[in-house]
Amino acid sequence: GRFGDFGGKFVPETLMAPLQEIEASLTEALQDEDFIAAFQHELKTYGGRPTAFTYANQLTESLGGAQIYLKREDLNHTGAHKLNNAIGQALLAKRMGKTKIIAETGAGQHGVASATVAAKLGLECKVFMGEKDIERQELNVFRMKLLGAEVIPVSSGSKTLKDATNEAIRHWVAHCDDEYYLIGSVVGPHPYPKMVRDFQRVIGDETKTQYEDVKGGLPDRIFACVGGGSNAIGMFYPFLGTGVELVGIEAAGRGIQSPEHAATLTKGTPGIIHGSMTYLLQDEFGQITEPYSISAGLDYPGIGPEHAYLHASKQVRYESITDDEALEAIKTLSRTEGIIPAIESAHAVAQAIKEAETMEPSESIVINVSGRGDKDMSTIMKYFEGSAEHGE
Amino acid sequence: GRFGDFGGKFVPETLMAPLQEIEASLTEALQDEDFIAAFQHELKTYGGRPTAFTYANQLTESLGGAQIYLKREDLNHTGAHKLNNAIGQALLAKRMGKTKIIAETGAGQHGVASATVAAKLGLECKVFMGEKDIERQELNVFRMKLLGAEVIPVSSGSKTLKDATNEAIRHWVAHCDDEYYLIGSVVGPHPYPKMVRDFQRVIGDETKTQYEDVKGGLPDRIFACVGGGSNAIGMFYPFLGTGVELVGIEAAGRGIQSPEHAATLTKGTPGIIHGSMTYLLQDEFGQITEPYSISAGLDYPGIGPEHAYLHASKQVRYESITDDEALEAIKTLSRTEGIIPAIESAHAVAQAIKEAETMEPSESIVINVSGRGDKDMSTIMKYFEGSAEHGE
Amino acid sequence: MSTFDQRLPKTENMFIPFIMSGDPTPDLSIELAYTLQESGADVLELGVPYSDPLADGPTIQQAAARAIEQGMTIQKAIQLIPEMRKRGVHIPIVLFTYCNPVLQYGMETLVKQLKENEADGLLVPDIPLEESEELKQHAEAHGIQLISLVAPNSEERIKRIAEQASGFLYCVSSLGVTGERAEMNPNISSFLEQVKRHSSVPVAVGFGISTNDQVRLMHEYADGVIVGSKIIKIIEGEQSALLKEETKVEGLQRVKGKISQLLNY
Amino acid sequence: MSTFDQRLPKTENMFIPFIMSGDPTPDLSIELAYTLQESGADVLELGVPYSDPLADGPTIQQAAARAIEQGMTIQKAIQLIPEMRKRGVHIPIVLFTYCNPVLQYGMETLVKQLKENEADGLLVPDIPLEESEELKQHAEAHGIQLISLVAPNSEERIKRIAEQASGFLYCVSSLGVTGERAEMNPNISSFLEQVKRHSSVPVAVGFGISTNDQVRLMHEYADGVIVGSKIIKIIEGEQSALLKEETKVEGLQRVKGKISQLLNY
Repeated sequence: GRFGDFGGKFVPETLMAPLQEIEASLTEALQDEDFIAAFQHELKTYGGRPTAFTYANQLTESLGGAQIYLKREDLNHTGAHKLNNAIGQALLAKRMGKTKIIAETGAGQHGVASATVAAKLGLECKVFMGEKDIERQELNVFRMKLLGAEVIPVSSGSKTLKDATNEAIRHWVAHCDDEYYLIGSVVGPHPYPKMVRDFQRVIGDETKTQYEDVKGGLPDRIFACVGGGSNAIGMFYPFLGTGVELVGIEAAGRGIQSPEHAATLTKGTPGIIHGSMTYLLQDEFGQITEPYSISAGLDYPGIGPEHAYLHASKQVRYESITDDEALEAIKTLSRTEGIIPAIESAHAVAQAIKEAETMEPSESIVINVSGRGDKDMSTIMKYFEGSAEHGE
Repeated sequence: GRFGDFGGKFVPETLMAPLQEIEASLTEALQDEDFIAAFQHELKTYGGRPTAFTYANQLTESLGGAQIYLKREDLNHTGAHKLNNAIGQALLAKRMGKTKIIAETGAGQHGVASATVAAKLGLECKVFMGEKDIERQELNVFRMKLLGAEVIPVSSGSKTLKDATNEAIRHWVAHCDDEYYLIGSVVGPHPYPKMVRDFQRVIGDETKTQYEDVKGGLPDRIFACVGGGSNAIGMFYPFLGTGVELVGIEAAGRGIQSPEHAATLTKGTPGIIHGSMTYLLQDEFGQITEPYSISAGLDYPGIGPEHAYLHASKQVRYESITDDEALEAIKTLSRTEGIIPAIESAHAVAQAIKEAETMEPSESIVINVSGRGDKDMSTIMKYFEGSAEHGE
Repeated sequence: MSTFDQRLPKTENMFIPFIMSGDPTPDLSIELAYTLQESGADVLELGVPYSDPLADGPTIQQAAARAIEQGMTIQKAIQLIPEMRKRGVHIPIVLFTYCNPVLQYGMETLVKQLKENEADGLLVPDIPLEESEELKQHAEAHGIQLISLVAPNSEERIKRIAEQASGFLYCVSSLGVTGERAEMNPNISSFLEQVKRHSSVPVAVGFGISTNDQVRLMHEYADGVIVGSKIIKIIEGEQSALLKEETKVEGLQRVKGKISQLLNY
Repeated sequence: MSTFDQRLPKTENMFIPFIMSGDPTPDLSIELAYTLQESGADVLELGVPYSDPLADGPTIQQAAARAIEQGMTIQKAIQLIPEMRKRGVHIPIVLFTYCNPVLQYGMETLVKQLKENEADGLLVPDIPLEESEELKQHAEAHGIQLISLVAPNSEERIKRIAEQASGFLYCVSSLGVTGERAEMNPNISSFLEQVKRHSSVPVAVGFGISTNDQVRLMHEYADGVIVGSKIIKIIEGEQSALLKEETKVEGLQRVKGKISQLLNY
């Protein structure tokens, strides 16, 4: 259950049994052709996979550097890569005989994905969500309820994602016999980070095939944003060791020199969060600190342990992008390609734009557009109106 | 330029030349393999086609009648079937050497689709939108602007879709040398209804293949909602004459006995609207009346002339569904299948549910889920909160 | 010989004003018709207000909205014509209405009633040549002239349209909707010459003609000018005077004066 | 023989209360430790407040939040222990802290300082057996007892956990987090018997024990009971008295009284 020095199962004793149960069932399931077929069937007929692979001709021409391709996870049902994992885990839960799933959510995307697959597979669903996030994301809360899920407000700690995760774990400890905890990213105790990666690697596998079909060979660089890091791991994993340069982009918020960022690898230190040894944002005594990013999906104080390992072993390069840079990238991609990316994904777009300009037209890159920006429209609108007022 | 007694070109003399120019270019384009290939390439690599074909197992089991399949147009880029047509026409505009497109929009979906393809193809874009709709759809207005389009407020008449269409036509008359008018549905003067149908028939063509692959043969009935009617024609056209029972669903609003509905075929009479002979809602002197539906996409006083023809020739059966029934269907599909349909599409779902219950489990039906409900979340939320307050 | 031709005062330097029935009131429409004749009108274009006037700019759209608000209908508009005749209007009157009201009213009923009510022509801006056959037959059967429009981009259709024209031929000055234009189409003279080559009826030009200079210029190339939005604006300007019994005559005089300014070049 | 064993008053009917360092103040933590010993405590579990206490229910979470607010840290918590000793606390003291603060402080530094500050044990609820090796080595090297937890669902791991246990073995009464429970796990007796078969150290049961009846029942099956949330609540109830110098003694007396009620069955 380790990625180098990272990962593991740092959980209360009561969680060891359910984690072992999941691990055993997962191992079995991944060797069962019927399970794999069912997973692929749902991805295709329900989720809409394979997602498109788009050549960004206008963006490419305007930069005059590397050829830019977009992996279109924004076209998944419910609007982001999150669904891949939710389908996989919900199928596993059902196979394990669980009748209920629980999930944590920050901005609501994973909550919606979980509520969605629960409805589709006939499972009950409880979503833990910080009270502050419930207020900020009224529409997603309603969406989950419409899908039949129960949304449980979390009032502990900072009343945001980190605390919703804590509360989901606490609830699960008491109800692990009939409930399955569906974690939304490559975080948490083993086997979650590995499992979520295995369900998300379809992104990278498809990209490899699609790139081969369109261009032949392999791209030069691949960009993906990193909060917990599931879209990035899903994209990177099949390319590890192939020589493709992999770039993960963290949220620098108001700047990594300021206290307001979510750049876990760039500015964090090793420690334990949500049962896993990884990098996190914390004070000198190990109290976890509040991260900041304009993107609710990157606003997490930890990072998947496999990213910590890929960082330490220099297999992936990690960069960071500020709020301002990400928002500017949203405008650029919208105007040149007619694609409004999620603010999360815009971090990858911004870094890719910086690098593509300096590359040769014979080179090519892939950006993982992990989700669509529709969920972020009011944030983006407020941002640009705010900027406009300040004369930008 | 006729579908039986319907269709035609009832336009000011000044529009005859641009319409003839489009007709000639379209005929040429549709015989050009490169154009067809370019259209299909964009649908696939940009729009995300083919869209998924989902077996609604939970809905089927809960009703105990016909097997229900869903054609997932909600998974298109920008969230509805509208993109198919926008891509097709924008490619045509470019082929014709036009540098600008104009479009009308009501709720903003076609405006967003037009702004999107304009960005992708490097065309300028102006979107005409009623002042009342601009107020109601602030986020879509921002979305269009973010995509680089200019949104032009229309203050004439009822300040909604009908008037935005009038104004777009008026503008086009004066600028037809360098502007292309991208109509969003199978309405308007010839060749628009035929052209939009030709670009949307990919829905029905894919459905035919997908159904054949999954079940073999043909489904028993197909359901699609009808406002202007582009998703329905796109779905129905390849099935005409095959023996499949085709059902188009209009918006009955607060009931077809009330004055507040948009049930054009059920309650309207033949006449001319936006250059085409068709059914429309009008008073005894031929003044066009304001339609009503909770769905902004069905809230149109006319209907595509080919639907008028299919109605008159009894090739398609047209039914109507009220606001209440449509909203109930949103809840049902969300809870059983994890799919929140657009309010438009929910009209088709509601009628399909009614009929599926009375059919045999050996029969099967297809519902065209023309768009996703995300755009409608605040309307749906207000509706259910309103209902809840009244003790429903 | 049609009543149109019988009533037509002259076939050159024609002035064809447009008013909207019921704007500002039905009674004033009658008075305005007479005043326009007094000002030199050779044909009167009498508009029926429509909810969706595709060919019209904002001025005529707003006039139509006001008239609908006042309860004006196609039926009431037709019934104004005998009143105009009683008032002394002897020039040809052409009813201007969009296609949908015509269909709802019934083509045959309409032309029959037009005849009975002493109208002379009918102009439907959204029925192009290709869609006009049935209406033309009915009109001819009842001796009503169906006025055709021809536009600068009609090209090879100019000949066909011109050859079958009756009453007068309405030439659209330039692309766009009705309403004032700062500049006239620079190619207007060659367009009008081409039209005149094929037309056996007087050729009038409309859309955007609003100044004394423009009227003068158009009279050089064409047999007549149609003035719509400008007339509506002149009437709008006098509306408050027109609506009061004690200032009505004064208002009508001022309308007449402004029209004279437009025509006296 | 470890200091833990040396300081342990008895190995049956043990009472192991939990307090949160710094809640409501560091000074009161010292007084409360003494009061609990006076009330019959055999071991004191001294909590270090943590921002993300995964194993704890709302009562202890809130106590932690209050203590962090007061500026309590792991370092200051350790420094309380010599003060407690000075005040007369002679029973074993076990520091309760989550894994992340341990890592940031340094495992070796921590156990070394615990020893130097006269603590006897360390309990880290989120380091299960499989992740505990390094910490256990450091603890053993410095004579600090690393307290292990075992749960009703530990199953085949019960034996492994019990056999390597030191100090006492902490049996989690039922699944869930810390905090009061209306009903005790009905299978608790067979679980505790199984644990006792493999354990060479006293077996104490905790999580949810909050009534006199529950204490009595647990003492039948186990060597001791751990009471956390209930103690925090008792202290919370007396907080205003405790915080005033003039009523502090009274308040401590009432805490003692309430604990006696809990234990005197």
